[in-house]
Amino acid sequence: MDVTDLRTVFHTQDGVVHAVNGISFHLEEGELLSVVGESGSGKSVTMMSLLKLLPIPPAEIASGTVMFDGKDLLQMELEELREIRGGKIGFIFQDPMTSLNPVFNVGFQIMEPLKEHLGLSKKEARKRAIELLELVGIPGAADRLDDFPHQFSGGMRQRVMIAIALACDPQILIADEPTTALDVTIQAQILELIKDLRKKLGMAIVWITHDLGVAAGISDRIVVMYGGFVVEHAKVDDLYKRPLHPYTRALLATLPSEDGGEERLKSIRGTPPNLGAAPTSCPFAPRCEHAFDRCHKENPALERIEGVHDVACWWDVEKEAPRHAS
Amino acid sequence: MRKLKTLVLATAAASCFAATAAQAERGSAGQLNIVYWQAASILNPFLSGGTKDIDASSLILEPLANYRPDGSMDPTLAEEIPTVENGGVAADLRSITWKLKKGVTWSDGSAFTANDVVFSANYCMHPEGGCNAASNFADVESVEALDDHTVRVNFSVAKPFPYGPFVGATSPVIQEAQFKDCMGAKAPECSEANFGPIGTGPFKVNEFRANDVITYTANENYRDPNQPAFATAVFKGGGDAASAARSVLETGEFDYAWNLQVEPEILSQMEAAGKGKVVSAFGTSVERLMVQLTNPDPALGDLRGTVEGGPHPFLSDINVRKALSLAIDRQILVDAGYGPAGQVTCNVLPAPAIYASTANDACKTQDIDAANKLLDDAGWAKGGDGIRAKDGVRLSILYQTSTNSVRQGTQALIKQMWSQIGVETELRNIDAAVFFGGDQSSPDTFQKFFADIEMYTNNFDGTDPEAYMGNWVCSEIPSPANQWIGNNMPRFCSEEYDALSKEMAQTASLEDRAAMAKKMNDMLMQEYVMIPLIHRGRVSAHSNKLGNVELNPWDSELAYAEEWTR
Amino acid sequence: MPANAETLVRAENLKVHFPIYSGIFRRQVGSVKAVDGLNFEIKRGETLGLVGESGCGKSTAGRAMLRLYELTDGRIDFEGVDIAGLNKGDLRDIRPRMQMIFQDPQACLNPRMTVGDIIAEPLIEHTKMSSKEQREKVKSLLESVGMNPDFVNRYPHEFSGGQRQRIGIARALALEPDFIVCDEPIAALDVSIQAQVVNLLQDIQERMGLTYLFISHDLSMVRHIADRVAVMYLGRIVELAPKEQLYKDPKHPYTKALLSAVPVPDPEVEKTREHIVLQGDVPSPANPPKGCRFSTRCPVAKDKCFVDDPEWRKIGDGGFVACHYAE
Amino acid sequence: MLNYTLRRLLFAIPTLIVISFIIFAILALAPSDPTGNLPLTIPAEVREKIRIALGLGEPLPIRYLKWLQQFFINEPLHAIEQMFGFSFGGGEARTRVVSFATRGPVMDTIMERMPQTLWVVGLSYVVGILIAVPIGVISAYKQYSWFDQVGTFVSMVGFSVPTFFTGPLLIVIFSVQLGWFPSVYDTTLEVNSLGTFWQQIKQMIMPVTVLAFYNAAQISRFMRASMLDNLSQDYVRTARAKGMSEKVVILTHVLRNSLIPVVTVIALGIPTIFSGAIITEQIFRVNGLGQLLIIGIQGADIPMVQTLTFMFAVLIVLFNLIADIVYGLLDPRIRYD
Amino acid sequence: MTDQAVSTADTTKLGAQRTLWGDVWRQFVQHKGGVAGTIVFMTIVLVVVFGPFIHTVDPQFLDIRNKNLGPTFAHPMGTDNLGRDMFAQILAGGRITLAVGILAMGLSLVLGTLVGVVAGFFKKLDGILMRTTDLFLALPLLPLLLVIIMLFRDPLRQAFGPEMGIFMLIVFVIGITSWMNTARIVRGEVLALKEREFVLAARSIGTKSWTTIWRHIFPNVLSPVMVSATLGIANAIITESALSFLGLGFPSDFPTWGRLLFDGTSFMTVTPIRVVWPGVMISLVVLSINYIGDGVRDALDPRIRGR
Repeated sequence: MDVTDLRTVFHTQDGVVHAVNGISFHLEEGELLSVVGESGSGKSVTMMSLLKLLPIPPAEIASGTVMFDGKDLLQMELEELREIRGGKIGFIFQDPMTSLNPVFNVGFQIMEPLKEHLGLSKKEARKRAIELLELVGIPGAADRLDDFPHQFSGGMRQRVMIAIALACDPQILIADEPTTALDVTIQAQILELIKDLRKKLGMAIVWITHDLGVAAGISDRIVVMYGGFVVEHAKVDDLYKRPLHPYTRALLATLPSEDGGEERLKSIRGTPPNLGAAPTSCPFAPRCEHAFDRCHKENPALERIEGVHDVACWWDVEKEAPRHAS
Repeated sequence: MRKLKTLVLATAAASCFAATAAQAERGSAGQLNIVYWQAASILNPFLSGGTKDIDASSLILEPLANYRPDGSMDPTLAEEIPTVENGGVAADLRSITWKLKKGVTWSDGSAFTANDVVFSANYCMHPEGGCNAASNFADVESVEALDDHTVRVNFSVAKPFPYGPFVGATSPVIQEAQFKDCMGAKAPECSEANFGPIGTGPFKVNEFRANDVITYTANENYRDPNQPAFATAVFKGGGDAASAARSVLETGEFDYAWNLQVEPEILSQMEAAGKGKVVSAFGTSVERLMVQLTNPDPALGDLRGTVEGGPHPFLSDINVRKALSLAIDRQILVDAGYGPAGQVTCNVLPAPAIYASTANDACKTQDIDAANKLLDDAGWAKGGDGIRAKDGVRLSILYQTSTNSVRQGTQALIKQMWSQIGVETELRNIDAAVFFGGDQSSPDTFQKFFADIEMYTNNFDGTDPEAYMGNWVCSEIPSPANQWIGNNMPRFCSEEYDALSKEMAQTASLEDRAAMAKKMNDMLMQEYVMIPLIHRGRVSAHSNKLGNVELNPWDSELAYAEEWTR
Repeated sequence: MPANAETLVRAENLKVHFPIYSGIFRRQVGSVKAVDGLNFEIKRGETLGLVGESGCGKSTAGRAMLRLYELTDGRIDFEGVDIAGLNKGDLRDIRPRMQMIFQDPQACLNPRMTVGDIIAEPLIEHTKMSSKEQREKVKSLLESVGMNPDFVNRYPHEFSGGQRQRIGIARALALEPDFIVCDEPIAALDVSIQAQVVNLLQDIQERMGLTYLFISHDLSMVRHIADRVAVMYLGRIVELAPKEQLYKDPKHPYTKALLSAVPVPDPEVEKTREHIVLQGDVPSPANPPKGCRFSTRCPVAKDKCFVDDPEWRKIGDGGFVACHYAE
Repeated sequence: MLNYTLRRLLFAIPTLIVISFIIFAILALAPSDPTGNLPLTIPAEVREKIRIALGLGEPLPIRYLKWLQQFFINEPLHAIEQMFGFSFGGGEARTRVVSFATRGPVMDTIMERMPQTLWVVGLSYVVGILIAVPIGVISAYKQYSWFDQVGTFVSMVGFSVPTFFTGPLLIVIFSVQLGWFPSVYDTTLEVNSLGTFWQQIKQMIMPVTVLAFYNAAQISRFMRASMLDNLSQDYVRTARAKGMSEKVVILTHVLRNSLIPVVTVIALGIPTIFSGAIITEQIFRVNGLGQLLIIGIQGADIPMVQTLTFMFAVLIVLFNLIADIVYGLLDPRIRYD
Repeated sequence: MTDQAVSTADTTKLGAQRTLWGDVWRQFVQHKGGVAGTIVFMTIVLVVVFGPFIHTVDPQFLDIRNKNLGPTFAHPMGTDNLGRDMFAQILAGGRITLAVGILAMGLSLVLGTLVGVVAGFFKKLDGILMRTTDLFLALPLLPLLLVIIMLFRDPLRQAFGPEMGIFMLIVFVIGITSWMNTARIVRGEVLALKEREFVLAARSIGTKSWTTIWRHIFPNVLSPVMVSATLGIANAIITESALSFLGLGFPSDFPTWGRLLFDGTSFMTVTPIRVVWPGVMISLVVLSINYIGDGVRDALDPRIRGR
């Protein structure tokens, strides 16, 4: 999948909110790409835009192409796009409580895409649903098919969501903060499960999270977003060893050190940007400790530094100097 | 008035035409559809005083004699009307002997005998029965069967007008065989009999749905083989008067609609549709104002509205009462609310013709100037607000009546007329079930009369005014002592009047009785204790296709339905 | 933390059960044992971290400490006074000394009141300040939590999450309390904001000598801020120890699992690290398992664990643990 | 669930007893009198006798206890006897609740009225729902579209125009001017052929339309609000992400959830079917339970009004319970215990 | 919390003073129906209040010779069957109808909110208050109305004069029989609010119960109450017209729109214009109020407000 220059805006009472501002990334087969960012950085909106899952209006996908299997998803007819949704691309959402329909049993909800996309009969679909529940590690799968979402615990519910997303053997799985609402021990279970499933099924995964720790454990590559932009992109080891964007650096620095030292935490001053106006400067500039004139005037583009490591910043943190003399 | 005349002529023409058609075979005219906007709830007239119930049952049950539309008595189950002349009424006026028609059978085929008549009287006179027609049997000592076809009614006092029992639809004859287990307290338990009485009349009940609809079929045992002309009849109830009129006059779904208290312009517009006609006839009903002569001031507490509470602060002045009457333009009231159903009247006893006085006709024209002058002369001077007052007493009237749109219209008009003579009026209307109900705890009954003026209609059954005129004797004044029971609402008390009333009860001669009744009426009128407004007639509508129909204001409107044709 | 400071708060056999009614006559058929016998003490000026997963009863415990819930059993001594037994009036008098900071900065501020009114509320309730004095105090409080004092007339919805949390802190500080229960104060905040708030809390503690009960599910944050840490599981504290001891050498198998589940933001460490992945879910607190409460999920449970409730015993240097086999 | 139901039923008993007493006391205190509608020609002494014959002579508590016994013991026993044909001892001595106006058992009249009320008012309720649900769904799905605007407008007008106006209006147009439908409802019509069936349809069209219009106005508002609530839920996004068609998303996922509150609202409205539509029944002479009640009130037929109103109260309590249970059945998250 | 891009827009203009109600108002102004409704409603109110100063015909004046007129210059809306000027009656009726609507709604809201708040906040009173609410819901209202009106009409008439007395009575009767739904809604809202942390915060400060209710609960239940309020006016107007139909309303010389419509219905074929005016007025008011209600609801709904 190849995404170029994706822009999404929301039309609100207060004017236009620029949620995603020209994002480009690509996803290779079988890899796990993490998208890291804080609330409002546009990471979820990006993923929803890919399959036009946002309510339109108020949302509007202003530009961009999403090439998948040689076709642009954004130009597709809704009917065709539906084939992709759930069929070729599976989705997992953050809150498993509200993302499952409370009045249908989980069997129905798993079987729905099976019947829709694979054309399975009810019996076949049921069989497959049981297999899926077993696959995601739900004990007593056959019996639990008739249970309703509220009868599952949070972790189990998220497993059901995963089973639904995997139902039609998708090529891509998009997971939108799937562990944020879960406890650490449950999160650990889900992470294990995902790792396990990747080994078994080999699909590509886009993993959206705000937790750098989670991203570190499972990703192949990481995209860091801020204010609707990709600010840094790198292979996982590179990013943690050698963060190049001041924001990424600051983010890593805010985490308490492992030895729980007495020193103060490093914090990022200010608050996340509001996206009301079309960006003309670096969105991180007001909070950046390295910001200089140029940062307030021009928005840096993402540029390749070396290998697979891109950054969008006028300041070279390693050299402690502006990246380009202007 | 011109309209009324044409109506009468039209009715007459219709009945002429119908006379020939009346020879038709029984059942040839199909179904007779009657609509009453009040639904019948029971078919036993002894257990209901509702006109709707009595009329509905008059298709089945018959009395010994009915009143004709002209007010004359007509034997129904009797051979003839007993009189002193033909020996049927005893010379001492204490008994009346009825000879019954022979060969009459009940609709179940059994024979109708004098025992049924005796039984009917006992049924109604049973102390626990709660019979509505009990007043018809007032002073009846006993009823005895002299033979199978002769019945004698014995009175405990001299009865100059002995036609209470078994005359008119309110006191018909019921079948002993059917009702013999339903005496007294058991009366209500006999639903089957009450909902489907066996009668001698032209129809019998097919199905009875309380408060909804009754279907009848022709009585195959009816004494006249050619009657009724209709094979079946439907008596539908419910809705309101206007829509009942509409279903006869505009849509033609029904043949006969009863008691159309509808604003006149609506009726005439409906009539223009050409499917039916509006007919009216005048009985004894008079819409009148009652004047409170005692003090209704709430401050009096228990003495409120009683003779003991003292006279009314301003209505005790006859000049005020007279001025109130003078100020009213009765013709406007008729035009606005009654149309063909009303006539201006100045009497509380306007009919039958022999009893109608002409002494008071001056009131037919409004005279504001005279009224003002009268009040001025009596010392009621207009205050700054235009309201007259004397010695601190303002002419401010609380004027109550029952809830009914025509009455409220009349109220509004009168209020305005009175305002022209400096009288202030506050209007109040009370639900009929309360106003006319005898609930001791309610302050709103017409008997308690906790107001200055109240308005309603009263009349009397049949054609004899003796009991009616007896309403205004001193002993009829409602008070806490008699549980507010009594008909003398104005609390009028005059020895002269009481004496006349007593005398009338002893007089048999029709002319003398008429003279006395007129005199009593004039006394009441000249004292202005009642201010009559409108002589109200009955208004009904019937389909143009219905023949031989005449509106009967003296008895059940359906009493002669066996003669109707299509 | 002062070395041998006096004990400010002590919880003894603290129990909060919520009754379950059932049947036609709504008889009590059982109870949710949200908090089921806690024993700990907090010294003046110290921060006690209370960690656990959702539903383990840590928030209930925190609220019970301020007697926002009635206790089912046990006592809470605040400077030697048992606040569980106080009547309404006395309780109201002692309230200013203990305050709370809430989890959800959105829900803990009345959306219909201005910031000034929110912060002034405790002043109105407990002091006799004139409205002008209140204004001044509110402004100085706002400054002390790092906010522009001109914001007094604004409504909460005009602020970001971090700012709202500062307002919540300012309210808690208004009456200059001794003891503050911080109920997951950073859980709803973005990573970059969390650090700001934690720093603020630490600053204030230093400045005003406050004592914190810091409730959180974020083990690494607790490690940063707390002096001693208590780990809760299903209504009980399973381990309580000074933080170095707890993090370096956890005794209880649950603590071990919990620590190992926390992802480390370092891919290399993550790759080599061994995770203890617990199986299954937390049992219902209405019907806790017999014996050790952790026995159903414990990777090292033995027969005894399913029968006997482990004793709350001292272990190591100032540590406590509730496990038959911890050493 | 069973426990919950039993508990609620148990609680309903004291509630109903209190209600029955209040109803009884109110009506007994009400200053209307069954003899009030009798002609004025009937003298007062006779009225007094009638009143005593009606049982009004006895003190209030006695009358209340008598009525309780009649309503709760005699009537059910009678009903059972009728149904199964055997008789309990002393059947003769048992008095049933008897109307002042008809002097017949109130229950028989009520049962006689049931069919037309259920037909007309019930059908109008059903028609109203059938109209309202799609309107509500489309209105919500296309919020602020012209369809939504027109639907809102029409339903508001439907809500604000009283039936005492719409009824006569329809009669004037369709009965008087066009002559399509009868203006008077024939309650005795037996449907036994195509012709009579057609007649039945014709006479039901106008009253059903008038009432359905009113009902649809209210229910469509509920439906719309409920749909709007659910359209913004996360699971809708999930369904779309699964590749479900809009039809399935709306008509399966959202509708099913949205119907839960609407169904309870509908269930809560069912007692109003039994209480009839007083005004509409009057206008078209459907003569159902509503008309019976209003006649009872106007004529001070106290036993009739007591029995009817108490039956409505029972129905209201019952359907409150049913609405709760239905909610529990439809929404798997709710489990009462 | 990931797609909160939208709500961060709230922090846009920290420089400008913005209040919650200001936001609500700004949102409300965006709602075309709501604005149109407000304009129509205010126009009607103004006409009804100030109209009688311009059209000075006495609504009670009977001009029997000019009855059943169509619109003329002297009688812009024609006359009724007693020759009363319809326009004057519409104006006079409007004053009463609107006053009844607003006051009855106010009473029912006060009652409903009070019961709802108390029941929701004090667990001990919840059972009894909710049973009372159920009781009121289950009570047959028609006979109840009849009795209340019968029993209290006279004392009130004595105390406040005939018009004021019956006015108060009708307002009271409509209010007392329509508060139950508000109470239920408010109670539900309070139960949810009680669990909100700011109420807990108030308790942790030691704020007294009634102060908490007044300061924290009450302002936050205002939005559902506002929505019920707009519906309540419409309901009261319709109930009043039904009361007129049953003959339990105002005295006959005291016009209300409901009564005018009812009286006019029988004259539908004679003077059709007579039913049109009151019918249109009732519909307009109910419609405009419902649109206002829609607008208020949308404006108070945070989800929609965000857009």
